[in-house]
Amino acid sequence: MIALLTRDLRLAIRAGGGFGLGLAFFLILAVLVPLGVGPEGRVLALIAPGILWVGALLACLLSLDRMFALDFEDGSLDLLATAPIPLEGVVAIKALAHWLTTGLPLVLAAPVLGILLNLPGPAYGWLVLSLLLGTPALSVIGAFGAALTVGLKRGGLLMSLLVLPLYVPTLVFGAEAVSRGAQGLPAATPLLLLAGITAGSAALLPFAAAHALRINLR
Amino acid sequence: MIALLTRDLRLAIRAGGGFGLGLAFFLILAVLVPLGVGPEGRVLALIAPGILWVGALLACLLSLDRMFALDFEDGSLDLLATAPIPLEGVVAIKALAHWLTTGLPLVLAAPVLGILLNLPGPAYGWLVLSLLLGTPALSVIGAFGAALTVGLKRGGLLMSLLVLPLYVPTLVFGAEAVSRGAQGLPAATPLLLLAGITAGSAALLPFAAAHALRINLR
Amino acid sequence: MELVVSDLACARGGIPLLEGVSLRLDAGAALVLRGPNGCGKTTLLRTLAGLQPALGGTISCPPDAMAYAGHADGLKAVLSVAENLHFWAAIHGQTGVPEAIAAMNLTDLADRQAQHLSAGQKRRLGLARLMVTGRWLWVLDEPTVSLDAASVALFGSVVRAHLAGGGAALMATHIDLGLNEAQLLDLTPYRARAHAPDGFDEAFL
Amino acid sequence: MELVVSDLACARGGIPLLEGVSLRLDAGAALVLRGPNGCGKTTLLRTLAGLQPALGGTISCPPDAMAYAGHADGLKAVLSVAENLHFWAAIHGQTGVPEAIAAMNLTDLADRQAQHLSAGQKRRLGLARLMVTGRWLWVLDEPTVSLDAASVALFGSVVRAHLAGGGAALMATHIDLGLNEAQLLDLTPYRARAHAPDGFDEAFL
Amino acid sequence: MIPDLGRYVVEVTLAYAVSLALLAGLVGWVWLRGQRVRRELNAVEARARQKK
Amino acid sequence: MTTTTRPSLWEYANPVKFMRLTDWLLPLVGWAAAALVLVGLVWGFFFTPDDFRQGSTVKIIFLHVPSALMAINAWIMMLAASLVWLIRRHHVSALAARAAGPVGAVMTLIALFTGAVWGQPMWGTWWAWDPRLTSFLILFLFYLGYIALWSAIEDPDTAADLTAVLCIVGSVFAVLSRYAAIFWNQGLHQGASLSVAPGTRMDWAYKAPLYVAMTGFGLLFLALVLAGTRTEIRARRMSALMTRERMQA
Ligand code: HEM
Ligand SMILES: Nc1ncnc2c1ncn2[C@@H]1O[C@H](COP(=O)(O)OP(=O)(O)OP(=O)(O)O)[C@@H](O)[C@H]1O
Ligand SMILES: Nc1ncnc2c1ncn2[C@@H]1O[C@H](COP(=O)(O)OP(=O)(O)OP(=O)(O)O)[C@@H](O)[C@H]1O
Ligand SMILES: [Mg+2]
Ligand SMILES: [Mg+2]
Repeated sequence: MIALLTRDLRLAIRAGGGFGLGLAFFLILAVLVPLGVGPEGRVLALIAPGILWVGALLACLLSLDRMFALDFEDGSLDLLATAPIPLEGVVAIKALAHWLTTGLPLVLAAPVLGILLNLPGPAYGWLVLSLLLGTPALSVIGAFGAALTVGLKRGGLLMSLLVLPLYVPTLVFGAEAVSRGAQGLPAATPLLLLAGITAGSAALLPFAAAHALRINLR
Repeated sequence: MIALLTRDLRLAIRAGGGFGLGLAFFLILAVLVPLGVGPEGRVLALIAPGILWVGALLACLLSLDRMFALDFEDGSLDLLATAPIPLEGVVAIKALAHWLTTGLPLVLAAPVLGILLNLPGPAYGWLVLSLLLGTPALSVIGAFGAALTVGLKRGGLLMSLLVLPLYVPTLVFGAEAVSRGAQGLPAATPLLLLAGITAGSAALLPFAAAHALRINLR
Repeated sequence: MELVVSDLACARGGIPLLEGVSLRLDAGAALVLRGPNGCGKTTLLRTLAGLQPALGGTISCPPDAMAYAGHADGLKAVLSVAENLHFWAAIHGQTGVPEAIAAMNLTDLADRQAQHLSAGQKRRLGLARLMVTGRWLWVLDEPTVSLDAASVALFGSVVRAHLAGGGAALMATHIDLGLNEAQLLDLTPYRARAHAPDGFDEAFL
Repeated sequence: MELVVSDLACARGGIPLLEGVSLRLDAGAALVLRGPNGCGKTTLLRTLAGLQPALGGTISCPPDAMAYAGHADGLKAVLSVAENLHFWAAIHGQTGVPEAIAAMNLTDLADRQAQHLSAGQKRRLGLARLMVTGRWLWVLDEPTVSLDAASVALFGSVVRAHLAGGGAALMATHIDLGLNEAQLLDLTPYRARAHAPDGFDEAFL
Repeated sequence: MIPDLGRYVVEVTLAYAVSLALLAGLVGWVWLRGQRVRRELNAVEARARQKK
Repeated sequence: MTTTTRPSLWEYANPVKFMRLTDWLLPLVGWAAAALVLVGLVWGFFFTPDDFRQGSTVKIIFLHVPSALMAINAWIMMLAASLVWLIRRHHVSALAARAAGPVGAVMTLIALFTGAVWGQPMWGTWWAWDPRLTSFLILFLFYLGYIALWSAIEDPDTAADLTAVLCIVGSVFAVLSRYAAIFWNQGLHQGASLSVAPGTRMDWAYKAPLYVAMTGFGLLFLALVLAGTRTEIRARRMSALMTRERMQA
């Protein structure tokens, strides 16, 4: 298991492995939205919490599209399925590796991008906290979506389609927590719900994902 | 050449081929943004032109990531490079096929999504017109980015990083045209500039892309 | 330690391919499957390895006994030869990577990334992986594709050593592996016959 | 109509592999390249096909004369056998798809999607593609991988017909193709030697 | 010695501190990488000369 | 045959000549750069008066303007080197372009950061979507993409070719983006006040240290690029030697 984690992290760090690219996408989105919406600080401050959360979500989404696909294509997944570790464990480890290489950097970068989007001062703490609680759920849910679409050529976009609806609760509670924080309102309730989603999906979805993988392999 | 176009279109329409998925992504973004930003109609109307353009741009981006990668992996690209058609033509045709399967559906769907985002009435015509003029540039620029990263494992996100800065002028002029239209201001200048970018990149970038492909094949 | 398959039927894409396949493999034995292209060798091996369900019949085999090597080698292009093997060894809780590297004549290439190997070198690495699984039964699908004569001989000696150590091997191939002691099983007679669909329920499944 | 290669040197990943390769192939002739794994057969064929630049030497060949078939078959998984062939025929401005399908014994599979073919059937389809390129010189990298004995014989007869029609074939392989009339060229003697690094500039490139 | 920076102490010192840190980081990175590559090259060259 | 060789600039595209030249040039440039940067910044930080409007924040200019200029210059240099590589295939120029990438990126980062810190007291915000700031941010993204592409490709010549193509296409789009940004928003940022046009707005008390710092940053950039190019040349020689070593084995 540890071997799998270190391998995935190593693959991510090697040339072309994708480490930091989710981050780059997040950055680029934060640049594009003002370019599209216009430079007015007031408008940007209003939409900043929502856009930052949508950006984090999309960055996760894009980087997970090949979580299993690469292993499927080169046959590793067949071999992992016959290896003496449970497929549920494989899924959980892969989701963890994905979070470490994508979610965590997003959490750390978010405050900087908040500046670009003119996020109001009190919201920064809530932003980091909500992302920290919410991004693991994005990785786990994404692992489930990736497992569902693993055998398909160009499964990436189909996966987006399947996963995005599943991301909705996370997005709503996360963005709500930040925007309440930005207005100085109490934000504990959405944060608690967010933590609940993360705990629940981390506990249950690996089983569903492993089942989907087994079906896709045969 | 026609054969290549029909093949690419046919591949796109077959199961898992990606036709309509760019569209689906566009739709989902238009749904997610109000969820993240909040339901206020006034705010949404303000940001609608920008968000719609950013959405179209991302939908293009996501669907082009494997424009050449699939052909590279299964060896078709080697064979196309030795076939009696110029590689520049291959690039142009592939960009055209990409536009027909992604850009054109986006143009047609945009007005519907405008309703979701509360886009002001006078802006609809400008939205369709600007997307019609601008999305071909997105496909061609994307073809260049895809050609640069074709040999790389998980090139998708690196490609996003390379391509998005190139998309900036298109986005700015496109969104500007729509928001000027929405406010009843004259929008001819940005539209002309948009058309200029499209014409320029369609004329020049296939050569750069074909050059990059040749380098990547060796 | 034995594999006993009785009256196995297997299908691919919903279409029955083979039926009535029975075979038995004891420690120290090797069995080579033969049959024309498309007769179902790959399908049979994947079924035995548990990667797809059987249509009927039984497979009895101790758990975690099989190491499967299919058409794809399961190598990571950006990891080196040694790193690839170390990973699979760790997954299976084994050691012995240097021995595997030496046995498949990969010593000079140990630090080369897998993407920079030639077709035959990749295949040798894929076979070296078997040696770090510690598994008793090797299930191999066309193992010597792309190998030159010397490497085929090397592979033969590795398989022989595995058999001598109490292992077993089940291989599908079209070319001679140089393993004269192996039994042969031609799959042609087991081709599934089309059953007349009798009744809706039958024809529906 | 002839391929003349003189004093060719080629490299992969910046490392010189072969040097001083000279060969000549006239219409009606076949040449089989041999050599151990990793000696540079694939690299040489790719260089000849114009997919990578040569390090030195000359290749003279009429333009658009070569049809290359490498380790990958260039098939689209979701297109049927016939559709795949029609596409390549159209790209090369040729007809003759039904003949190619019949020649490689794919008639029963013509409407099957390529992803539902077995390894050997895929390979047969990849070889059928050559027949719709209308090219004079076939450059083949391990063409008979995964083929059963009957298909190898079929392939032999197709190549023979191509030669009889004034074509030529250049093939790399490790196994016997059953083409007794083909010349053999062993690449082992042409392995590039290391030049002593003399001076900075030399060693730099 | 430290000049009176008035209301903007934080801004000005922050700007100088971070910029100098970035510059130092860049110079250090270039320098260290140069040293490392030089050392490795020397080792490889020594080996090559030995063989000759 | 004896040819009277007119010394030409291209000769330094030969790695041996380049190394020999930079053997003595690099320390010179390096120390000069260190001295000038130090003098310029110390002068600027300690010995300039406060501006009547901007107060002490005016001192940031001695970091901001030189780094901004170098950020642009680095890109122009990369563009020129990429063209030279594509046209004349001199390896040194490709490697120089590679070496300039990280330097330019850090310079851009410094300009962005000092600008942001300056913006807080002056405009009341860390960041505004002013055209100049916007185009600088886009420039930073270009740098990141350029560096990422270099490091993602294994084969050095392939990487040189592809990054050169990217640099050229990227430059065209960088200019376009600049116009787009100006069109999009008219901006708060200072105009070019160092222009020789009549009515120069800046006092010599600021100008003198600014010029010193600018020269210092220019030399620093040169020194870093030279050092980086030397390292890249060595790295390539090393990989060539290791190749030979492997072939002999
Ligand atoms: C965060 C972002 C900023 C960026 C990327 C940026 C970028 C630049 C660039 C590229 C230049 C050189 C251009 C030229 O000389 O024509 C420049 C010059 C300058 N900037 Fe900024 N700037 C930023 C923020 C600021 C702020 C907040 C101020 C002050 C309020 C400021 C004041 C100046 C001044 C005074 C110059 C010198 C103009 C001249 O004399 O040419 N900048 N900046
Ligand atoms: N990037 C690289 N760096 C170093 N060596 C490489 C690189 N890529 C390939 N090689 C080596 O080049 C050699 C030639 O490979 P090539 O694929 O041409 O061999 P081949 O004769 O076709 O072998 P096979 O019979 O196994 O297919 C191999 O030894 C391989 O390890
Ligand atoms: N989805 C599908 N629908 C219908 N037939 C299929 C499907 N997938 C595979 N087949 C057929 O199943 C058969 C068995 O394929 P399999 O890969 O097991 O053959 P094989 O014996 O391994 O052949 P080879 O020697 O060529 O590797 C083939 O004839 C193939 O055409
Ligand atoms: Mg098979
Ligand atoms: Mg080969």
